[in-house]
Amino acid sequence: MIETITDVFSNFWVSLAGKLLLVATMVPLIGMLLGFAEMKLSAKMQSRVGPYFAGGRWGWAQLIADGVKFFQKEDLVPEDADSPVFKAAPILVLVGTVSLFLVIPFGPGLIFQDLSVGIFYALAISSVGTIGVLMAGWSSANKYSLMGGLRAAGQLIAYERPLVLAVVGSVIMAGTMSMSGIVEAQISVGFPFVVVQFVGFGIFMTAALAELARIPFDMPIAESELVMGYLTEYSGFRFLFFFLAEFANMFTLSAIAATLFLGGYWLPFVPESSLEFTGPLILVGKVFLLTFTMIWFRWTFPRFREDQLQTLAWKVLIPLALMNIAITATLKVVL
Amino acid sequence: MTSSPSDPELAVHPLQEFADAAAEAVGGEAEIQFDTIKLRVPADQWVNALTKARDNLDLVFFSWLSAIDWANDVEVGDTLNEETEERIELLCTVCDLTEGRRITFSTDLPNVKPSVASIVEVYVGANWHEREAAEMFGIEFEGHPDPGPLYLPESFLGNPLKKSYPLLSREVKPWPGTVDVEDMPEKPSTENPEA
Amino acid sequence: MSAYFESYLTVGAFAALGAVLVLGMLGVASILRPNNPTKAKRLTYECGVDAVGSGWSQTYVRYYVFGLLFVIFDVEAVFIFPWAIILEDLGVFGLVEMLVFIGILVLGLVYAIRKGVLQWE
Amino acid sequence: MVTDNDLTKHLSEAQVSVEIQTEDMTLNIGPQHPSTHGVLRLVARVNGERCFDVRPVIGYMHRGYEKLSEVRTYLQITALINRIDWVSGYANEIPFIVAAEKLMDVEVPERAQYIRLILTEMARISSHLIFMASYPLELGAATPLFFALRDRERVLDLLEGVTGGRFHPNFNRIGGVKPNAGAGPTTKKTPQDLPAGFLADTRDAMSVVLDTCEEIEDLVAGNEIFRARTKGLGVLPPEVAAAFGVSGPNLRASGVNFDLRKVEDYLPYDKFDFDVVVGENGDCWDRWWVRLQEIRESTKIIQQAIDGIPPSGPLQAKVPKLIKVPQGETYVRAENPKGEMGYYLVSDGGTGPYRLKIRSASFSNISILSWILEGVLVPDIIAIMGSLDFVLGDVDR
Repeated sequence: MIETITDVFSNFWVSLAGKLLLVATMVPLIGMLLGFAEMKLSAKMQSRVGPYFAGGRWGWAQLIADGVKFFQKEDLVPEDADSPVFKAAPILVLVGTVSLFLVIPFGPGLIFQDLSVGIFYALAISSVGTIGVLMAGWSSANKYSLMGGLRAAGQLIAYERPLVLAVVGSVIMAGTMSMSGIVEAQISVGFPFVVVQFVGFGIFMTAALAELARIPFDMPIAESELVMGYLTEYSGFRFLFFFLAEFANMFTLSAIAATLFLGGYWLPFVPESSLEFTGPLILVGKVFLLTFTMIWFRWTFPRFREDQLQTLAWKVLIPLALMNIAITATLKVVL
Repeated sequence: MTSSPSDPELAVHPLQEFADAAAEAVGGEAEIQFDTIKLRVPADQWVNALTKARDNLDLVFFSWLSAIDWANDVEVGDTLNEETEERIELLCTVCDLTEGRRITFSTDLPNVKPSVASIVEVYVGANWHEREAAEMFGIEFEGHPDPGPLYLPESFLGNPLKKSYPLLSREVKPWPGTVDVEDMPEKPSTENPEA
Repeated sequence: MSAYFESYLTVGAFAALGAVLVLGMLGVASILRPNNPTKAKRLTYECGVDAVGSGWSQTYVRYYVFGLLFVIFDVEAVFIFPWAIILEDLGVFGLVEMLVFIGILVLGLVYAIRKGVLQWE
Repeated sequence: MVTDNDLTKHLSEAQVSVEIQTEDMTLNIGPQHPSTHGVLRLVARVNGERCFDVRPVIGYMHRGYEKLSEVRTYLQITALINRIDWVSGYANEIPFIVAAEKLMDVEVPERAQYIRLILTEMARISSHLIFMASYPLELGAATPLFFALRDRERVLDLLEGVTGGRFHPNFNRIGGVKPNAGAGPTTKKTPQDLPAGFLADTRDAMSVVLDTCEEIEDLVAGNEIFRARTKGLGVLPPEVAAAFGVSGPNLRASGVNFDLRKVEDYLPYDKFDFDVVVGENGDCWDRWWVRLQEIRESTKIIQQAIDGIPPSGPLQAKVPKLIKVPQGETYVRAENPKGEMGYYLVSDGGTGPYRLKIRSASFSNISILSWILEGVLVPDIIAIMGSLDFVLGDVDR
């Protein structure tokens, strides 16, 4: 019986279908879970109760109810908008999100596709969403949207370098760009890379926050300035996709950070043989820790100004990241 | 600054001194009513007087500028008790920022086509106040850098704060608020709306 | 089918899934939702007043100089990654080479900062 | 040698700072915008993120109170003027009532004066707490909102307990305070006293407010981003502020030590010991900081007032049944939370004023917008505008 299942799944097409089905359930599920976590956590931080009635207890069904509500919302496209681009923008955003799941190792061998250039792929794909945002902003024919879209593009320019350069330290230490290879390297050295790559980790998390456009870097949306930025003209389900993507991206970027710096699915003192089962739980635990930090930041900090982000990125983060690379490389060669 | 109104002797004294000094420095005649110094100046001395107030009397803080329409024939509200000379009285209060001394400058403008030089050059804050006075009283402020209505839409006719301007809602429903209790729906209406 | 081809087919399939997810959910929603666009609904939002001029307005992208620098640094990343993987094999030679490379980049960055390019004008 | 050097420097610089010619974009911020505090509209000409010309458009909320006052009795007008600056409705009543009392030569009993003073300071605290709530929100921080509003609620509850209204108390009468309910042609009117336990509750509430101030200071003032967004931004020099008629905390933030509570006598402030908080640079940070400190000063005043209030005594001076104010003119101004609020009251001896000029603080405070917003970035428009703390009802009247 078990052999038949393995046989069936060794067929490429069947396993691909299984993977797609898994991801298609994971993305909305993660979006809902993190959305709910954000609601409840922000409520706790602000001495509120948060969602309470939906579902009878703790308001657990709040986001399901919200989703059903969005299903019934009219899908409006502004008259002046560039309709095809306007409609395509959420697709591009979600494509970027879904593709990112591909290279996250949930356990030994538990990875959708172990690309040899895994981390490179992840960094490249993570900026696809920004193109979607720029499209959304530009095509809305709305001044706020336009400014929001351009801010998103400007933000990409600011955080993309630090994000990429922060990763190099881990790649040097692991000697591979494969995501599961990086985890294995951490298992073999016996400590998570963050112990030596704390600078890289800090830069990566800062840049990831900027990539997610969350406070303190939510300038592309900036309700108090740009009303809703590039989302101003979106309604109904298209609007929801941007949020789904935001929460799913929170998960994937946290997972990448956890993989690169925190040892991924591995935890010291957990027997390696059990990682097949405990690995996903360990990873999700680390991801939750990181997403909690992101949510915590969001409800604590005010927003940066666009030029302050550029200054921060170019004058602080990039030099720091370059220094980190030089020191890591030197240590690697000398030791 | 002053004590309670029950002992006017004490209250008036330092004010009177300041009012006299101001009248001397600026020109015009000072009058004190209920702790408020009013300094009447001729309309052609309006800008000059305020410039002197700012430079010589140190009244640097611009508080407000507005007008009163003195009219015997009143559309809304009570009429005056006694006949008065019909005119627009332009008022402007300026203060200092140390002891809280303030003077309300006053000048009389003709009732029809009132016009006076703008004081925006002297107190830049007068800009909006003059625009308000212009649209509410029909006063023309010569040399105002940015004329045009402030509150009212461009197409608005009339000067609402003039006493001759009727309160339109009052025309429809007279004051004091006669309460129109509409008939209960069950009760047949006494008059046929179709008729 | 080679493993190489398979792995990139998976990439393609995941990308397609993103599109299918959006289109599929929109398809389901289109059955449930009303569709009644009116002129007023389709107006562009500009804080409750009629939009001044056209929404297709030009704007000055103030960070275009950053954009140029960005391209330069992006190319550099392409060089750094392969080097990072085989650093151990390259040894001291590779290290010195790359330190020189990074040094030149830092010099460029310092020059740009001194020049005042990295100011959001 | 020197010229050569200069020339090359000049040329290379010219290359860097080449301006790309683009059309200006006219951006409407408001009237329906999340951070214009109502229906203010700014017509901004922007180029990229830089805005170089801002024209405020007001009047979306003009209700013509000055005209309406001419056909109302004095009692009815207090109901109107509550709605001028609705964030501190109670404080609006005081200068008007005092102006009428001045013309009638009525002396208000001491206990009534103390009640007025306590409630006015509570209105100030609630107004400043709203600012503490909304200003970080405009910069993107949502959480201080809840902290500040939570304790504003306590203050409003107390205010409601005395006056029956949270926003529009309509509590003051000429010569004293509101009569108890139930008074009519047959029953004698008795003024409404403070509810039992009010003073003790207020004392508790004040210590809670002080704790909140600490909390807000920790959460907001300690934040590097908040400092970076507000320090040195929107600097308002004192001369400019005075010429524009900018008053209240905005004026004091610019370094002017001027508080109408110290120089006018509309309420017995001279019996209390409190400091006038003065800023240094007149930037957004100072305007925020001055307001935070003013909350603390207000709690000081209230605590002293609780100690000093006469335990009992008359609450209403003798006034005629039908209020007619003798002929005369006066201007009474008060230090409202937003700044100088004044009424120029012209009476001709009737039951209502012949003319009532309402000098509201926010009107003058935001007339400075086109001056102060010239050449700033779009995000800073919001940061500067928010720091001026205006209410549209106070602007449009």
